[in-house]
Amino acid sequence: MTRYLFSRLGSALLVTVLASIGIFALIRLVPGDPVSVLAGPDATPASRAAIRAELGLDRPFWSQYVHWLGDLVRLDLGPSYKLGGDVGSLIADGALNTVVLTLFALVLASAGAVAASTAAVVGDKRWLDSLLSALNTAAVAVPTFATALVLVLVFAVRFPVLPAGGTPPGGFLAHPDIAFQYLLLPGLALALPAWAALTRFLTEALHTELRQPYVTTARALGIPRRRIVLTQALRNALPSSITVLGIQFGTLLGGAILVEAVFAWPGLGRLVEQGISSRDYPVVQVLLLLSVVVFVLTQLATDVIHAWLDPRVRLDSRVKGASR
Amino acid sequence: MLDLHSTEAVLEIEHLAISFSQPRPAVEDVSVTLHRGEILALVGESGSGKSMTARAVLGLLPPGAKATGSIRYDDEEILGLPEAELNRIRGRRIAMVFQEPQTALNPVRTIGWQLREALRAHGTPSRKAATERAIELLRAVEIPEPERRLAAYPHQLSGGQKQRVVLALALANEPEVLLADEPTTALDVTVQAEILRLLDRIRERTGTAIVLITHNMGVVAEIADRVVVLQAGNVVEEGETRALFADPGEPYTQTLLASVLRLPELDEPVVEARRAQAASQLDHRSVPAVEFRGVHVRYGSSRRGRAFPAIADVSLAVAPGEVVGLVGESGSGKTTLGRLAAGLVPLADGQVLLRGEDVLAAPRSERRHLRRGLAFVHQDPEASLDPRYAVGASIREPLDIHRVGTPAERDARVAELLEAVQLPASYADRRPRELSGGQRQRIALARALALEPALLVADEPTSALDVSVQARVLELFRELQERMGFACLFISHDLAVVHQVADRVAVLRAGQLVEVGPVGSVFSRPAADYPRRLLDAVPVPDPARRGRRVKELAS
Amino acid sequence: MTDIAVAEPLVPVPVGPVPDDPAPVRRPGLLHALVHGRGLVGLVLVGAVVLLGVLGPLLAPYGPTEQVAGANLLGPGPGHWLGTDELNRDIWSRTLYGIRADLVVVFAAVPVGAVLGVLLGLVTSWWSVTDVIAQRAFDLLLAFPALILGILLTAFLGPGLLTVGVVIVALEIPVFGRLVRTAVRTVREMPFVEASQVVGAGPAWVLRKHVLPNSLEPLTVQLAVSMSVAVFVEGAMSFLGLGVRPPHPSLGSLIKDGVRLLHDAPTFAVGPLTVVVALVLGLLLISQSLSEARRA
Amino acid sequence: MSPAVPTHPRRRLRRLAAATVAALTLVAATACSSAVDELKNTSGERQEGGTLRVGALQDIIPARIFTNSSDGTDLLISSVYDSLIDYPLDKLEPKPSLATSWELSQDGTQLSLQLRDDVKFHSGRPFTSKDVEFSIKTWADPVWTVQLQRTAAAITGFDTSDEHAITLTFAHPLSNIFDLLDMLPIIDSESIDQLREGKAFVGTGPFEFESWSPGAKLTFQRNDDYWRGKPSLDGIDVSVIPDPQAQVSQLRAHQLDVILGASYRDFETLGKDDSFHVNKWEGAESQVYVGTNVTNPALSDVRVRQAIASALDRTRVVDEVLRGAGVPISLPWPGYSPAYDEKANATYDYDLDKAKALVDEAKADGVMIPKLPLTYPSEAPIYGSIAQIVQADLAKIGIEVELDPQENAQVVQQLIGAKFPGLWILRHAYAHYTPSTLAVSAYPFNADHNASLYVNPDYKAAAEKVWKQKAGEVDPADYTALNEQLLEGSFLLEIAIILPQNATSARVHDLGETKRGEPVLYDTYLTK
Repeated sequence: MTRYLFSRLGSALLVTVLASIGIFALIRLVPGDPVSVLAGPDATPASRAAIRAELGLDRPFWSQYVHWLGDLVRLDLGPSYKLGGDVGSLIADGALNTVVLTLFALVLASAGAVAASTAAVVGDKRWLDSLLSALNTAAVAVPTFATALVLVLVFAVRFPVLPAGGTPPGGFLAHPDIAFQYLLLPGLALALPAWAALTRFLTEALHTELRQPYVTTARALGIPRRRIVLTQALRNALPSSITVLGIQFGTLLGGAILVEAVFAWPGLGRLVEQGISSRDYPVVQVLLLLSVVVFVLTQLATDVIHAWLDPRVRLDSRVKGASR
Repeated sequence: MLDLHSTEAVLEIEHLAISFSQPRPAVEDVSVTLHRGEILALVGESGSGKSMTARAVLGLLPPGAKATGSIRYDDEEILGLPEAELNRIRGRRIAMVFQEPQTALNPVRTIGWQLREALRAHGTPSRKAATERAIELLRAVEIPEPERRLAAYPHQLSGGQKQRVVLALALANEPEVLLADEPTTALDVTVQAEILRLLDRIRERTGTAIVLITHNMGVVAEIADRVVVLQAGNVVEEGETRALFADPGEPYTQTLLASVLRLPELDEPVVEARRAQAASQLDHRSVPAVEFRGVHVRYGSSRRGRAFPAIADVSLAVAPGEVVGLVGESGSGKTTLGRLAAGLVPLADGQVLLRGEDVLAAPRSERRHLRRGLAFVHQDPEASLDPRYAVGASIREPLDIHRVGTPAERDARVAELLEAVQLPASYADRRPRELSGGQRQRIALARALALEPALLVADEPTSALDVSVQARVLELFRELQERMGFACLFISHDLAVVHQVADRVAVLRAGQLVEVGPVGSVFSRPAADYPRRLLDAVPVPDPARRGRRVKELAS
Repeated sequence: MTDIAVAEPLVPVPVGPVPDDPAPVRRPGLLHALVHGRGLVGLVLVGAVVLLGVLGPLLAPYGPTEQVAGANLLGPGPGHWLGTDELNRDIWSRTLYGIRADLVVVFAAVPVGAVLGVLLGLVTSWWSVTDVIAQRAFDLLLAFPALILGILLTAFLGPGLLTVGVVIVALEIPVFGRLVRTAVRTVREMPFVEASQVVGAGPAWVLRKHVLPNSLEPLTVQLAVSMSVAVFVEGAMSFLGLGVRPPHPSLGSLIKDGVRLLHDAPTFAVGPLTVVVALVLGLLLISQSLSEARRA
Repeated sequence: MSPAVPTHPRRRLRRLAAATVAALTLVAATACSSAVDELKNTSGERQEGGTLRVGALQDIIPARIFTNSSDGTDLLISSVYDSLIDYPLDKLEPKPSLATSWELSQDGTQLSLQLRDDVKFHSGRPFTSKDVEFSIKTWADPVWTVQLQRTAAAITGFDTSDEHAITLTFAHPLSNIFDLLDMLPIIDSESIDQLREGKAFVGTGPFEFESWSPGAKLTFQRNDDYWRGKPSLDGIDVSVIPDPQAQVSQLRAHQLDVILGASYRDFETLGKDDSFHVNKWEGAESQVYVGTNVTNPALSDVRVRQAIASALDRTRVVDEVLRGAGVPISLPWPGYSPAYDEKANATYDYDLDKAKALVDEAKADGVMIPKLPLTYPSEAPIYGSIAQIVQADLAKIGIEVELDPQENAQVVQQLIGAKFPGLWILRHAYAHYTPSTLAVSAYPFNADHNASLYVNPDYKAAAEKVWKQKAGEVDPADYTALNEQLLEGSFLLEIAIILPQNATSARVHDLGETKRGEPVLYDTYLTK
């Protein structure tokens, strides 16, 4: 297992480093000069030169890159050109909001998916299947921003029972109940497509598992269907579902851009949009790198969880590791 | 031993019929009575409805299946009971064991968990009591160190041990009837023999009545008290084992028994009938069709030093026109050796010579030319043909690759080849999925012979086929081999098959060559111990010899 | 063996009884799935939308950018079935033309991405070195959520339908590349591939004759899924103002405009949204029925 | 088997499910403190204190804090800082603020100001003349990219011998000196470094800066020692909400009291709803215009430019895009500006016949008019709408236009580099101040080098002339001359004056606005 972990970690690191060079170069190729944006229409050449020097944009590419790497390693990301504040805290604040929202949606989606698919499989009723399938398809077929807007219109504007957007005023921990209400609508809008995908996959996986010989064995032993689904089939369907969950996590992060826009949720999605349109290199670079790191880590995590959940992988490699 | 079972019926199946949406019913009319403490064999080829009959007893038919008739357990009607009622009977009164121990156990749960789960299903013993009972059960199915095995996962056990665990599960709640669906088919012969003995002992100890579903007449002869022969969903013949084998009444039973390949008696005089004559004609001095010189094959990455040897230092030559059988149990490396000849696995050490030339040392263009003399027939008739192409195109493929002749000539050759494997030329337009297993294997053979190879590597070409089909395919193979004179590496786990087709046999064990020699002498008077044990374990399709063999095995 | 009693014809058999067991039934093809049940519903939905798009110029009472004097943000009515927008344009006409824009994206960009991805996947996955490189590159592309990629590319190319197309192509290449790689990995282990390799077939032969045909079915399913995703990507990019250039309509830009005016003209967004849902739903149903047929 | 055994797995599962349901119910029950059950009806009774919740479109940018670059910045400047003088909204007459009185020397090159002596910074330090000098010098520093940097830099002498008076000396007469003093916030010299990092904003204004989380939130609290008397509000919470739609939703959901950045149509709709007030601030205007690159072969012919000017349906833009919150114009000046000329302002009223005739005339003279690109920032919907109207209008006179939406960053870069290929649409400001501020500071107008690449010695002379005169005593004839030059050159085609707007819920009262376009919350109070 450790060997497996290390080899996965190595390739993850390689991808990240290559990505960092790519991103750094790419950002500098984007047309539009950050200095012009910063200095504004009425700036004199002198003030523009001053800004250029202040930002270190007068140095050669590799020197800038190495500097940036150094800053990254020290976690000192310097000030943002345009958005203001320290890039680190800017991203940390945004990341907190996005992560809370995404994780909330992920929990909603996966809990909902497990509930819905086990209910469908255990119940084994035609009407339940049709209902879920219809819900499912609807959740996938309606664009996220449309769902989000409808939710706002219904639950915040027409019947104002939930906030129309924004983050809870006192932070997430001060009043968990208030925070929950703030999270509910954006979380729901974000979770729906992921829920649909997960439910579809899990239902399918459970049906596949139920066709496996070990299920026949269990049934022949007189173990009730519901118990087989809950204690055996679900457990077997989990590893592959974790992989799908990992993919959905990436999709959620992408969808968060839209949901954050609709719900005025000050997260990373907004930062990306603003950062790129205002040519805020320091912010965008780190954000892009962050999205690569998140992707790589998610893949790593799903691989590791997958391996850990499957005793065939887990124990096999441990034995091999021990024999060395 | 026979006094163990009475004539009291414990399970009665009457006029059972099972139908799907397909035109032909899976089971048409089956009536079987099982007596307490007896071992009843349900025998038939694929599609005979033997498995469906057993599944119907426990209400485990696939969705969409409709069963009519009557199944009575202890004079209680159990066909069509609701799921909850059935669950009281399943495992507690009637238990079932399945063919594939590899997949019959939940891969992500420990053995102990699965045993406890089986116990919980009928009453809720405490965890401690369940654990104790689980150990007891593992001991009963003769698994060593049962306490330690509780924490093991299925993949940590060997195939035989898995089947023992499956048996333990079935026996957990002391059922009166055990339905065993091909319980030994997926196992090596030596393991099969052990499991059969275990079944017999369980019956003796607990008085459980056993329904043994099998296609293997040897297994039937080995332990069954009575036999029911099924064909296409109907009972053909029924009778006491000895009587049935001695005097089969129905033509189908006769055919079935006749198709069974028999091995010579051990230590009998060597009868080198047809084989001997054929072998004498072989020219062993000419350049061998294929020769292995001290070959090694390793699996796993050798770079990281984790490789384990699949083949270790094997030297073997196949003369032109000679059929060499490769036998051994799973993991012996017989398939690897065949794939090595076909160039499908990398060689770690040694030399492989095709017609005297070192394949790997040869230049690229030469290698391609050498390849032309090679062909490969795979075990699995399902996967051995590309499902996207008509079989004619599959047969043509080797000709297309080497651009042999004009397209019209190639088509003519395809027709010729189809004729050679005794299929109508019109079959060229069919898709593989429209053919039966035996027909597909014929097509695979036709494709392999398209370029008139000097060497054919046949990897278990008949192991997925029914006995009667197997017999016909083997006969065809023999015929073609004699006519076309190609050399062949014939890989099989079935000693009788090898005995039937091969001139010489090479016995492999754990990647090493144990014994090589003419078929007749090796199978009658093996020099090494291992082939002898292997031959010993093969069930003999003759109940008359049962007593002697049981004595032998016990010693 | 001579004692086998089963008679088997040794001469070519006439049509009818053949050796061995009964011939299995023919599996209904993928096409069959498309004209029955769910697949049919999907096909009808997509077909209807495509028809509307193709016939758009005939059906539209106004031009897509025609500003009708005085018709500012009218509700649905006899003159304007879906009303007019804030620039006095007929929404029904714009929706019809908007469908055309989406159809171009969906039926041009996705196939282009698919073909590129398939070719890349096929060529690279045979050798382990190129495979690793290609997979890492695909990983990298996939690492960026679709919209981030969209925003980034827009920074280079400026907003426009072409940019949306490029984004979709960039998104689809790794998706199809990976799919094909899986197919290559699976198919090349198949016995029928081994059989042809043994007689001397090279990588090109195997990829062309076996891998590609055998991965067509999963590719078709993915194509339908990708097309529905493409509709979303167009919508989302237009929603963020990165889509088609005004004044030309696309479904996404129409929804965006409608959403902006949701309070004043709640019916504005309904038309384009219905079309998007119908299109996506149709494509999803098609992909579902195809993948079910594949599994059957 | 033994009934005493408690851990039946199914029961355990049920118990788990029950616990989950219970937990969820608990959450729902404690949620009686709903996030939205704010007062939905107002009793009209004045509430003491209270925190005002404001929605802003853009966040502050500390390094660009003096550039009027965002509504968040505007709110911060007007709440935390004071200026020396204030213009009322409708006039260009300086009124006392931190300066109580002032005197301009005869030649217009020296200004003496008397300062209040009872003013303290939020840090507790008393305000003195040194702070005035520091503030002006800060503005003159190019690093801060202040738009009136040239004007600030033209102040060369500072006499700060009296703590409560200051005399400024100019390099030449500055007709727009009071514009500068109106815009310039008096900042604390001690905390300038923290200001740059966004950690502290210390001024003398009615509210003290409390906290800032970038991209999300700004909070202020009441300055109890404010020299005008303490404000009625306890504090201000500013939420940064870049989506106008979301701002409106939150205002409607009673999560916000004031929104600064809704769309024109939303303001119009909100205005019709009694639960909300919509304010249109005359006196803090900006102008939307069509710019032309006069070096483009088609646009180099002034007749084509004038034809475009006549073809612009300004009334439609004001009615349909700005929803009435604007005024159609040919010249930038609002009605109260000294340069305003009603007749000249109507020069380019919508006249398609005239426009068509001009185009035909130019074409007859061999001017080729290919498809012209029309660049505009893609982010704000107003530009897109106006661009599409312009496109439709120009099509009617035979000029084809290709819309070219670009990111704001690239548009600004082209504006600075004068790189627009053909036409563009943007806004400019400063016409509501002293006319010279516009003529010498605003980039599109700068007579030396402007985005249109329009070079004309007469225009340059007219612009310089109005700048280098004594404040308040510019000869009106010179303004007429400037107007003539602007109309004749027609390099920048005005469309409309835009009035800034904001909306409040009905419980917000007495919201003000500075001429700089900043909301004034000093007098604001809430009702219950």
